[in-house]
This record gives sequence, structure tokens and C-alpha cells, in this order.
Amino acid sequence: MLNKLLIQLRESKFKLITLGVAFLLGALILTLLVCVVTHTSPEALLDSLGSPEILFAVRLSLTTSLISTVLCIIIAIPMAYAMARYPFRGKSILNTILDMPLALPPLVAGVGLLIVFGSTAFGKGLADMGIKFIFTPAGIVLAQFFVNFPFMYRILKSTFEGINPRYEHVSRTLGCTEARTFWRVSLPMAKNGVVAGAIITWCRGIGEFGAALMVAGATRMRTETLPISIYLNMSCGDLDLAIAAATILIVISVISLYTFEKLGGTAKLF
Amino acid sequence: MLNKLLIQLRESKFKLITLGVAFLLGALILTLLVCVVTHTSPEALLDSLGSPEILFAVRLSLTTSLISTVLCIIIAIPMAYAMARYPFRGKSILNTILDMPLALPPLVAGVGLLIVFGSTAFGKGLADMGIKFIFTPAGIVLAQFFVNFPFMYRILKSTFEGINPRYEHVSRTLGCTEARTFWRVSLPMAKNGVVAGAIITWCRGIGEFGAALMVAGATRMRTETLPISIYLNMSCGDLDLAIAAATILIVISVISLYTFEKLGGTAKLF
Amino acid sequence: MISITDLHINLGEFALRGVSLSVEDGDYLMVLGPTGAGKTILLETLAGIYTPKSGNILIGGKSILNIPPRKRNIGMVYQDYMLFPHLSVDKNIRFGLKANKVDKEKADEKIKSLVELLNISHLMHRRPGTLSGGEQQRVAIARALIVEPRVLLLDEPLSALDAKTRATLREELRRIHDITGTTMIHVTHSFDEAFLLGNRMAIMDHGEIIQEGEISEVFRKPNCKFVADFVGTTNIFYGESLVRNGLSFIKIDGTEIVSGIPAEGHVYATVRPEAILLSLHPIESSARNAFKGKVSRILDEGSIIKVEINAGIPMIAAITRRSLEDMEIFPGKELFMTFKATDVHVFKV
Amino acid sequence: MISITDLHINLGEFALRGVSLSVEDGDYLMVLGPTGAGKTILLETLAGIYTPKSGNILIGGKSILNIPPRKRNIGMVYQDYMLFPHLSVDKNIRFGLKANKVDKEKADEKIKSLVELLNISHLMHRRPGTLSGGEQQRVAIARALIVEPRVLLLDEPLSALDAKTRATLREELRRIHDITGTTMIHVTHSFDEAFLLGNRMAIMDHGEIIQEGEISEVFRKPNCKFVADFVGTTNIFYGESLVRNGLSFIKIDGTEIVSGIPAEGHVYATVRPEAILLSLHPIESSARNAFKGKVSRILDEGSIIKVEINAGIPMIAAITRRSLEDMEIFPGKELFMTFKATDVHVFKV
Repeated sequence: MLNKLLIQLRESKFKLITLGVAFLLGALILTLLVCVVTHTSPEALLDSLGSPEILFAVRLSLTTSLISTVLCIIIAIPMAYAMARYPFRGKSILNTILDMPLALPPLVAGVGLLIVFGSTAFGKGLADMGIKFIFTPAGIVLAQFFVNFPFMYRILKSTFEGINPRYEHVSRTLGCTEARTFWRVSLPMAKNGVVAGAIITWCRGIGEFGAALMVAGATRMRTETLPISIYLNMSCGDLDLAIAAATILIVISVISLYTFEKLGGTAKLF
Repeated sequence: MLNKLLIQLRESKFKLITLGVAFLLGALILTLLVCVVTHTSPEALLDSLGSPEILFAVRLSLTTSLISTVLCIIIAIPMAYAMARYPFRGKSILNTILDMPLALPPLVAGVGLLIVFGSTAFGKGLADMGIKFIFTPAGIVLAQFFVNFPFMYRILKSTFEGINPRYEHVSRTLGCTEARTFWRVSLPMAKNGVVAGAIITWCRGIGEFGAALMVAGATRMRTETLPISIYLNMSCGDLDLAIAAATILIVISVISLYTFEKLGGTAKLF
Repeated sequence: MISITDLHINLGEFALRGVSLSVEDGDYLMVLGPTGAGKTILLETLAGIYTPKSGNILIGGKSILNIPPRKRNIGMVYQDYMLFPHLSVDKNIRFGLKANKVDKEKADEKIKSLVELLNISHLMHRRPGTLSGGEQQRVAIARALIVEPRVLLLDEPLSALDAKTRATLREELRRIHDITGTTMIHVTHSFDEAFLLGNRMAIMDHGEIIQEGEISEVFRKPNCKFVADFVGTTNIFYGESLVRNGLSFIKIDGTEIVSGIPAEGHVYATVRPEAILLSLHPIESSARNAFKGKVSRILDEGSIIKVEINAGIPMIAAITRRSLEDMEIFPGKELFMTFKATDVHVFKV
Repeated sequence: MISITDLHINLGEFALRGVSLSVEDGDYLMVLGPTGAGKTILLETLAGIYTPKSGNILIGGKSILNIPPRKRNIGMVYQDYMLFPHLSVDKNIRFGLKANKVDKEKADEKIKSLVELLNISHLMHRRPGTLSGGEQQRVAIARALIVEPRVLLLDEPLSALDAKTRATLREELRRIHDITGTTMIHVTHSFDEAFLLGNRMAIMDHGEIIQEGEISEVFRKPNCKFVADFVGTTNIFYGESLVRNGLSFIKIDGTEIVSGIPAEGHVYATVRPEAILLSLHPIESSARNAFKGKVSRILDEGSIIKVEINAGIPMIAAITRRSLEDMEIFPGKELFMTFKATDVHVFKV
């Protein structure tokens, strides 16, 4: 019996080592999350969570991230469908361009948005019409949209690519136009992809920092989302408030990730 | 002839609209990149690129991102293999934990690392041994590693999952141990995944901002990577230097993305 | 009548290269060919999914090239059913009627009689994913038939099914064709299926139609080595032919085979293994070809046995297991082979 | 000798439920069964990939359960070849020798003779991806054989190949077995393959061995309806049997069939379609079963024709196309059927 165990152990040394690494890293991540949440006393945490600043940040984060997610869905669905279905000249170049925001550091994207909407004639024209992005909450939405739509787009593209075009062929031989086919066949079949993409986009939107910092700045109680609140409060040393904002973001991340995995969400990103 | 064209146009209205959205967004992204690169005069850009500050930032960014990428590879390979191959109790929980850093805003991850390595007994012990992460370049490596290893891990996991375990079964019936099978069969077959993952990890590492800002701070000529340099120079209004750093990051992103897509890199991330 | 003339289209991997074909109303045309021959793309071009580079498709004398798929009134059934997974069976079948704005009462009536014909009335409230392969294919056929298409295109409709279901559905298709009289174009890679269902047959390879005609005609008279190989003749001989009195005398390695088809010079001669009669003693008959030979190999294919006999050249005869046992055939045994000159088909190299 | 006793293992989708089996040295055992029967998992448990929950595997009287795969000396060949794509053919075949630290000179010698046996000497410097399916499978077989395994496990090795290559490789496997004498366990879902290759056969379903024995014995005497269906008997009748003089007289809907196997009560009787002789006139013979009936259906399966004849109960006889034409059989024609009592197999319900 002992002999058998020893043999098995020797044979599975490799398994133990590789699994060990996984467990070790899992422990590190878990420790980190617990450390953040328990860094202040529960009373201080509750106090901070109820403070007007954190309440403002929660409200602003939820509003901006919801708007930017809806925008991402509206823009990404037709884009993803077109890129998944139609062949055309220059497609691979367009594809690489559309993937760019994924590879671009958010800070650089923020600088770009600041320049385009702040100092070009186009941006100034928009501002004159009352559509101002620079140092406004609208700028946060813009930053979240620009940095996160590639996630929505890629998830949807792979979803549409996973739907056999023959479903659409059948629909079209049965009397539907392409548009009707899209609404009655392709989109309903892509439902899971849309939901999964929306969760990811929203979760990333709510945590967006670099691009939003450049476009909308960090103004207390004006463009103060949860990440900006962490940044501001860490800078001025008000750790309790920073921890409160971080705790909320951790809870949101855990819930989003869990929901996403429950939905069986797997989507090719790269 | 005209009639034929009109019919085709009516039939493909849907195609035109959806493709139009894709092209419009492609144009926006391209404009943004061009705006950043051409914002200053070529002479000013060249001057800034040659400045000691930018040279320091380039050197620091390259060093830290290379080290963190190597760390990611070393840690992610055994982890990914174990999670792709072995069934065990609690696997799905561990899996969700290992995915956490992907859903966590980098800023929150940064705060967590700051707390774990700055104010726990474990972190203080390390510091006493001379291993200091807080406000040091080593902190940048730590931040990059923590935020980006899930990318490496996920790409590798899907790569290993894509390799039929029967290759390994055959190898084992031919006289190889599990470890030897891994080195002689699984890893060589996963080569493309490792390269693709390394590119993504490196590209994201070089652009990492939020987590590095929290752990290593933004100290000119000390923890000043390219993103930190953009942040510092935007804050103090030295636009030329910020643009120079942003231009370098854009060039790096474009090259990485292009290489990745040339390698046929597609890896499930979510 | 559908008439396709000189159709060219290139989709990279698959292509059509000058396909011409005509199908009479009520025909059951089988399209055969190996993978990659361009069979599916032919159907999809007919349905209007792809626009050909050149060539024309006429139905009833009018070109349909500028008509979008939804107005062509051509039904499509795929190998993998392609039932909409988010809709119930009922809604799948109703799909075409809704798109064509047929009013509900009339729709209900049409559906009722069609689902009864196809024996799927009990499945109407199920989701496609919960059905067996055979059931799914019935639903797919119903969905295509409900809009009363002029032509029904079937793309390997039986390939994904097990042997038993395949046989049942094959009979079903024949019955549907008999009852509705719908023109059918049915793609398959199975020669047996073609033989059992169609009245005409077209053989495709590399995007071209290699041979077209009555099924039995193609079966008996393949016009080239590819078709002969494809329809399963395993006795293919290469030789030199001389014509006398309207008969071909073909010299193959010293052996002479007689064929009823006159062709001079270098030819291929084919004899289907089932056409060769085996006997223990010489047979007196009108058959022109009679050989004596020794059994060199017995290929047991389960229910049918192929016996290879060396009579100067190796010939293969197909017999039943029963005959094998009755005649006590074993390797080395001497046997007589007899086959008619009309069973020997000849084509020029 | 390999002896498997009461093997249990559960991998969720697939499982073994008390499998016992013994294989003599030099046997060629065919394992048949439908998809999901647990055939592959049986092989992989033998090879040591999975550890059984209970039961034992003995080779030469010693349990091998605690021996890791690399020391079991059992070779494995999969349907999809599983050649290492990053290694050349040469390095693939050399893989096992390197792992076992055989010195280069001896290795070269062994490889040389094996690749000549398998006709793959010209492929040695190619990458597996550039080879045809048949070539890849030869290489996979060489890779497994080079370490001289005690047992070679073949998991549907011919299923991914086209008919022609399949036939060639089948002969090749037979030859290898004859030459090397290696014990072979070959999983397949094709009855023909089993018949052509093996000397023994085991039929599996739902993780259990349903029947095991000499091939021809299983073929002629299926021990239950599942096996009978599986081996392809299409004449399966349900009736009531009475035994007189050692013969079973089975009443089936008013018709009586005689069988040489005594069994009383409710039984299934099976007759293979090829065992039924058709004739235009009654045949005088010792055959116990003779019926007159009308042709109700002709199922043309290409080279073989199945004729359904109603003689009170519908029976199916298999004949060649040639016979069909000679006898001018058409639906409605009256024919005589004759088959021996020993061709009727009977098993209890």
C-alpha cells in the first residue's frame, strides 16, 4: 500500500509541481484581495462607503459605464457582423486598425482623444455646439468607449464567426432580406455573445483610469469615478476613502467575472 | 445595366450600413494616431526623442517589461499546463481566482500590491532582506507581472487545451515520463502560443500605468517608464516630451500587433 | 425547366468552371462528386447566395441572376439541418410563411398537412436541439417545402445520419418527390444513394460537370476513367482495341476481351464485378467472354465477397457469401468466368 | 496472455462497467461497438493512461496496474495518427528508442528494417503534416512497433482513411501480425473490418462486453438482439418456438421457420439475407425452410440488391445485380425462398 503510494508520488512529481505553482499564485491573488478589503476596520470602511464623495463616485461610475457600454453595443454589433461576414479589399488592414485600441496603452489613447477633441478644428466645432468632452463627465464616457469597444467588437466578431452563415442562407431562401435575416436569425443566435461582451465591457469601463484621467482630468466631485477617487485619495493620503473605492471595485469585478463564467463565456480576444 | 446596379444596391443596403460603421470607426482610430504623432513639429519630436529623460524612460520601460514578460512565461507555463490537463476538486474556483487580475482594474491591483508589499509583515520582511518593491523599479516589474500574467496564462491555457492529450499518451507509452513528455512533446507543440503570449504580455507591460503608479510612484528619472513619463509631462505641461513618449508607445503597439497577427495569433482570452 | 449555362464562379477554395446543366420540371437530379468538387457551391449559386462571375441561370426561360434569394422560390436543405436553434420546431417551419406574410389561418392549414406527410406533428413544440438527426432533417425538409419552392436543393441531406435513418429518409424523399412533384437537385457523395433516388445524375470534379445523363446510363457507360472509378467499377483494364463486325476486340496483356462498343486504339475497358458470372464448369451461352483462371485472392467484405481470379489478367468478381460457400471457393481453385460483351464498357484514353 | 478482470472506471462521459476479457499471446482481437461504448477507454486503461477504480489487469500472470505507461511496453496507434507535428518522420519513429536510450547504431538498424517492412523508407525526412492519411498511419504504426511492444493497441486505425487506402492498410496490418506475431487489440465500429482481420471478437456496449468469442461464432450465433442487429442481420423475427427432434419450430405470425438450434418459448430468430436462396421454381433440396412469396420491395444498394419478399412475414434476401437481371425480378413477381435450418439462429428473449 505504502509502496503503491510512493510509486504514484514518483510518477506524478511533475503534476505536483505544476499544480503547486497554480495554487501558489491563486493564494497570492486571494491574499491581495483580502488585504485590500480588510486594510481598514469594518467601521471605517462602512463610514467611508457612506461618505458623499464615494456615493458620488459610485453614481458617476455607474452612469458613465452604462452609457459607454450601450454605445459599445450599438457600434460594435454592425461592425462585428460586417467584419465577420463580408469579404472586401483591404479587410486585413481595417482589421488591424480596429484592433489597435486593444494594443494601445490607455494613457496614449487618452492623450490622443485629448488632442482630437481638445485642439483640432473638429473638436473645437463640437465644443462650440455645446458637446464638450474635455474635463467633463462626457469625456469619461468617451474614454471608456474608445478603450473598451475593441473588447465588445472582438467578442461579437468571434460570436458571429461562430454562427454558420448557412443559417442565414436558409433564411434568405425562405423570403427574408439580409436585414430581416440579421434581426430574426443572426442577432438572436448571438445573444450569449452580446451579454458576455456587455459584462466584460461594463466591468472594464467601470475600472477605466488612464484614458479617463487624460481626457476628463481628476476633479473631486466632478469627474471623480471610483478609480479616479482611489487616485485622488491615495495622493492626498486619505487611505480609508481609497480603500472603500477599491473594495467596491473588487466586489464589482468578482461579481462580473462570476456571472461571465456562469454564462459559459469564452470569447476569443486576440 | 443601371437597373441591375440599383437592384444590387437595394439588396445590399444592409451590407453598406454595417460596413460603413466599421470604416467610420477605423477612420476615427487612424485619425487619433496620426493626430498624436503629428501634434508637434518633426524637429521638436526628434529633439524630445533624444532627450535624456525620454532615453531613460525607454531604457527603463524595455528593461522592466522584458523582465516581467520572462517572469510571466516562467510562471504561466506550468500553471497553464496544470489547469489545462489535470482535473481536481475546486478547480473551477481556482480558475476564477486566477482570472481575477483580468477583471480587476489595474489601479486596484496596484493598491493591493502596495498594501501587501508595503504594510504587511511579509512585505516588511522582504524589504528587510533588501528586496524592496515600493517606489523602486522592481515595483514596476511587480506591477507589470501581476496585471499581465493572466494574459499569458489564458493564452497558454487555451494553447495547451488545443493540443490533443493523446499526443502525450503516445509519448508516455513510448517510454517517457510525464516531465519528459512535457519537454519533448507538449512544450514544442505549444511554441506558437508561447510566442504570441509573450508579445501580448510584453506589449501590455510596456504600456502599464495604473498599477505601476500605485506601487512604484511617479518619480522623474527614477521610476519613469514611458507611460509615467507621459503622465508627468502632461501634468507639468511639457507637451513635446509627452508626445515623444506617446509616439514611441504607438510605434511599439503597431509593431507588436502586426507581428502578433502575422503569427496567426488568435487566443481565447475570456 | 432550369437551364444553367457556362457558369463560372471562384470562391478561392471552391469554384465552378463552366458548368452547364439542364433539369426538367419534376426531375430528381443527383449531383455526385468527391469532396471539393464544387457541388455545394453549385447549389448555393442556384439559390442566389453567390453571384457568378459569368454564365447564366434560366428558370422557365427567364434569367434569375438579378433576383435576390428571397424571391427565387428555391428551397435549401443542408446536411447539418441548420434549424434555427432559438426557435421551436413549429416556428422553424412557420419561418418562411411569416417572412412571406401568409395569414395565420392559411399558414396553420398548410403546416398541418405538411407535418402529417412528414410524420413530425408530435415534435412541433420541441426545440431543434432536442431532436434526433433524422427528426431534425424532416423538420428542415418541412421548413423548405412549406413555401412550395419551384426547386428543392438538398446538400448531402442524408450524410449525417446513421444507416437505418438514412434508409428511412431516403424512402421519405422519394415519396415526397412522388407526391409533390417538386424538382429536386440532390448532392451526395454516395453512389448507392444516387442510384436509389434519382432519375438523372451529374458527376462533378474540380468545379466541372464530368458526365451527365440517366442514372443507369452513367452507371453502365462511364465516359472516362474518373467516372468509372467513381461509380465503383474495380475491373478497369488498359489495352489496345481493334474493331471487327461492330465489336471491339481488346488485347490486354495477351488476354482478349470482347465489347459491344466499337472503339479503336488505346482504350480502357471496364466490367462491373457483379456482371461476372462464376462457375465450376464451363457455361454454354451466348456470352462472348469466357475465361478460366485460378483464384488468387478472396476479399471478404462482410456480406459481399470479392474474388480475384487470375486469367492472364487479374479480374474481380463479386458474389454472395452463400455462393462462396456453395461453390467451396478457396485460393488456388480453378473457376470459369463468363460475361457478356454488352457488359464491357469501353472508352478511349 | 493478457487477462482483464472486472474492470471498472468512470470518466463521466465514458465508463467501463465490469469488463473481463482474456487475450492469448499472438491473438488478433477485434473490439466492436457503437460510439460511446467505452472501446477507447478500455485501450487507454490497458496502456496505463487511466487508473481503474477496481478490477485488475494481468499480463503474463502479473498485475500491471502499478506500472506506469512508459514501462508497460504496450504500443498505441490512434485513428488520427497523433504523429508529433514538430518532428520529422524519422524522429517520430526514433522517439521511443531515444526515450529508452537505445544506442544510435542499433536504433538505425532497427528503424531500417521496420521502415522497409512498412514501405515508408522514402518518407523519412518529411514532416508528418505533408503526408497522406495512409502514409501517416504507417508511420504511426512504425513508431509504436519500433520498441517491440508486447501488445499493440489500435484505436480505429483505419476509420479516417478512404476505402482504397483502408483496404491496403488492412492487408498490411494482417501481414505485420503474421510476421511479428505481436498480440493486437484493434477497436473498430466496422463489422467488415472485424471479419477481415481478427481471429477473435468482443462486442461492447455501454461500457460492458456483450459477447466475446471466435469471429465466425459471433457472426453466426449472436447471443442477443443487440449483437444480432449490430452484426447486420436484417431478418430478425419474434415468435414462439417448440422443440421437436432437436429442431426448433418457430411460429411467427402464422408462418413457421425451422432452426437447428433447440430453444423453447419466446425467441428471436435471425437469418442473414445472403443465406436465403431465391429461385423462380421450387428447389428440391435438404433445406428445411422453403417459402413462396411475392416481391414487395427492391432495395437497390448499388452493387448488392436486397429483395423484400412477403411470405406471410416479410423476409429480405440479398442478391447481386446480375441475379436481379437474370431472374427478371420486379415488385409483385412470385419467387421461391430456400434456406437451411442451420442458417437460422435462435436466441431467447
